[in-house]
Amino acid sequence: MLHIVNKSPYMKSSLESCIRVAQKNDPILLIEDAVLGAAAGGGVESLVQGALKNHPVYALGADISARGLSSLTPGVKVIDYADFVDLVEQHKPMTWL
Amino acid sequence: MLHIVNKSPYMKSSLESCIRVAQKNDPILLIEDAVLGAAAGGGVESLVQGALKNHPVYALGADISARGLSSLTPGVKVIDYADFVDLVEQHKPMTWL
Amino acid sequence: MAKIMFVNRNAPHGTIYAWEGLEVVLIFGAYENELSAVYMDDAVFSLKKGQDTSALGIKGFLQTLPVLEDYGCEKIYVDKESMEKRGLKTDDFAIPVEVMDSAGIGKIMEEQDVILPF
Amino acid sequence: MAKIMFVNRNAPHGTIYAWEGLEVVLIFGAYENELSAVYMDDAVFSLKKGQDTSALGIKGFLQTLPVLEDYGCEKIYVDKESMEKRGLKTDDFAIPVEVMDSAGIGKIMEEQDVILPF
Amino acid sequence: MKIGVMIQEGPSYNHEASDTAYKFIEAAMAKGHTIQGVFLYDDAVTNVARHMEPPQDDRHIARRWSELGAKGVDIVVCVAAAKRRGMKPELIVDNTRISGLGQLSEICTEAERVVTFGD
Amino acid sequence: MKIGVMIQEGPSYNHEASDTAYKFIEAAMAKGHTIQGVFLYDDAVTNVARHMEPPQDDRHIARRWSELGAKGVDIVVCVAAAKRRGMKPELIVDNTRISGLGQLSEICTEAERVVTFGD
Repeated sequence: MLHIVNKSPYMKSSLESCIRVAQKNDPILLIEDAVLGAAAGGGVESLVQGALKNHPVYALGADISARGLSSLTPGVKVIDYADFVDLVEQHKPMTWL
Repeated sequence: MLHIVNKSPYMKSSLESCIRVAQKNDPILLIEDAVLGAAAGGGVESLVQGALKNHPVYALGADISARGLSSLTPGVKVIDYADFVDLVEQHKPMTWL
Repeated sequence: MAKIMFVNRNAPHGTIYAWEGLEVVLIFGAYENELSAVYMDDAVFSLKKGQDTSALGIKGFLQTLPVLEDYGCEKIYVDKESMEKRGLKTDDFAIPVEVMDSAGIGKIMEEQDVILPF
Repeated sequence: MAKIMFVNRNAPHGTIYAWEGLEVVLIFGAYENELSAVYMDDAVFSLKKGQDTSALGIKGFLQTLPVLEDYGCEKIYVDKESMEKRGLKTDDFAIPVEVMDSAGIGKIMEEQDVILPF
Repeated sequence: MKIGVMIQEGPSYNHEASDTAYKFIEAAMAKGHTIQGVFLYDDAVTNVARHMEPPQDDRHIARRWSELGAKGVDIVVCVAAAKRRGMKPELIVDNTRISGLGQLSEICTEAERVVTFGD
Repeated sequence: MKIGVMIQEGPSYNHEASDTAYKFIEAAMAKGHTIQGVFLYDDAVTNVARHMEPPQDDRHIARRWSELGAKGVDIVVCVAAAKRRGMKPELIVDNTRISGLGQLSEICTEAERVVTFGD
């Protein structure tokens, strides 16, 4: 199952709920404001690092660029919309709004 | 200044930001989903108890009833829309969405 | 025939999602699918007894909860951690539910064909 | 003549608020009021250098930030705790700002006639 | 006291903002306060959609605002927000009007209090 | 692969949901996948407002959906949500249609994947 999260983990608890429920090795995709969680050096970095221990974590490149994030937490993979489609092809999706 | 909060503190960090910035004795009013923070016995009760040390905390009765909350954190005052208007008359308002 | 699960995460009344998450069951129930619902995060409050929306002037949905089963939504799961964190017990709910821990919720999600969040 | 403060708290681009919080300055600037803006919570990201929205297909606003002052919004405050929590420094911002701690932000809010949140 | 109201989002039926704002205004008027203006910004412009048809047993949000406008409350729909959402002048209810953000600025100058409701 | 899309909120311009959904669908079609249907629920119905007039240098969200509909993608506007928001059939763009939640149920049955975008 692919877990899609679109809310900033600084403001909303969606990513936490997602991580708590997601099965081991399920991929997590950060889109829209959720990509703020992928920026290195911030207060939610440990949350994302914890997720990385059990899950591949992806972030949508268009959203990363739009927010000018230059340095990401190591391990987070930046993908484009075509890769997003591939993830959906490989896994059934659930969106954590 | 009257601080109005409308988001559940379980889901969003608005109440925390409000409490951090609000000046001592400034009233805090919980409306809409934010009244969930006023329910006794929940995980955010300590947050609200902390707020009560420095602020009068109010919760809108119509929203409390709508959510069937029977037991509230002691010290939280339940008010109606007319009281809400009085608070706005007494204080300039800021809404934490 | 698909296994469809509605995952409710939003608080009741502040937004329309709690309402629509029930509305969708009433309609989907007319089709041949296997339906279930999860209540987690603030949505656990949607199941609470004693909700009275009359002072808000908006429609409540306490009367809809007991008929979900009649519409083919036979399983109503509640996330244990969400419930406990909000100081709620199964006695507080208007309908019988099946309480499940995080791992259990994750597992039943994995078994679905489609998940719709509300 | 009123002291009006725009309090920006939302992240850029995910919602329209960051955009509207600037739009409102451009219009209010034509009136005789004393304007200021606060950036706190995720809105501190709205000030970040290097935002490029072209791949999203939506308009950015980096070019609007430097003209806020010309429109009468002379004070741009940033909440220190929000900035630090997000790993940002003043060097990361596209315009000069005045960094202030929670107590300072609370104090300047108190001095306003009107506060509009975005 | 002169009170201004901004509804920033909470488009009709999706969020409670519109309901809270309405109840607040009702209570303020009952106490003899003057509503300096209600500014509908962003998605809140859909609050006054003329062709709104909620279920029969539900509240009618647009009609409620129109009735308030008939009582003399100035209900202003943000022109830019309305255009983005296809709300032409003939598609909004009677007793409300479309105008610019300048109106919000004037409300902020003239009202003694401005309360925001939103998402 | 057959992919269904639900846009649950993220009404036009207020949230990014509509943009992400559109970019995702474009990418899926470019890869040869079939879009089983796009269901506009709740506030998302304003995505297809016929009289939408965004600023000239901004994207035109309704036109984008209409063009996608012209390419054969079934774009379905939830009837109950549309009624609540005053979106009559003549107020939505060409190449989209109004129908009930039953259509969403059918998308869920027929598509191999259903992706939700929203607020």
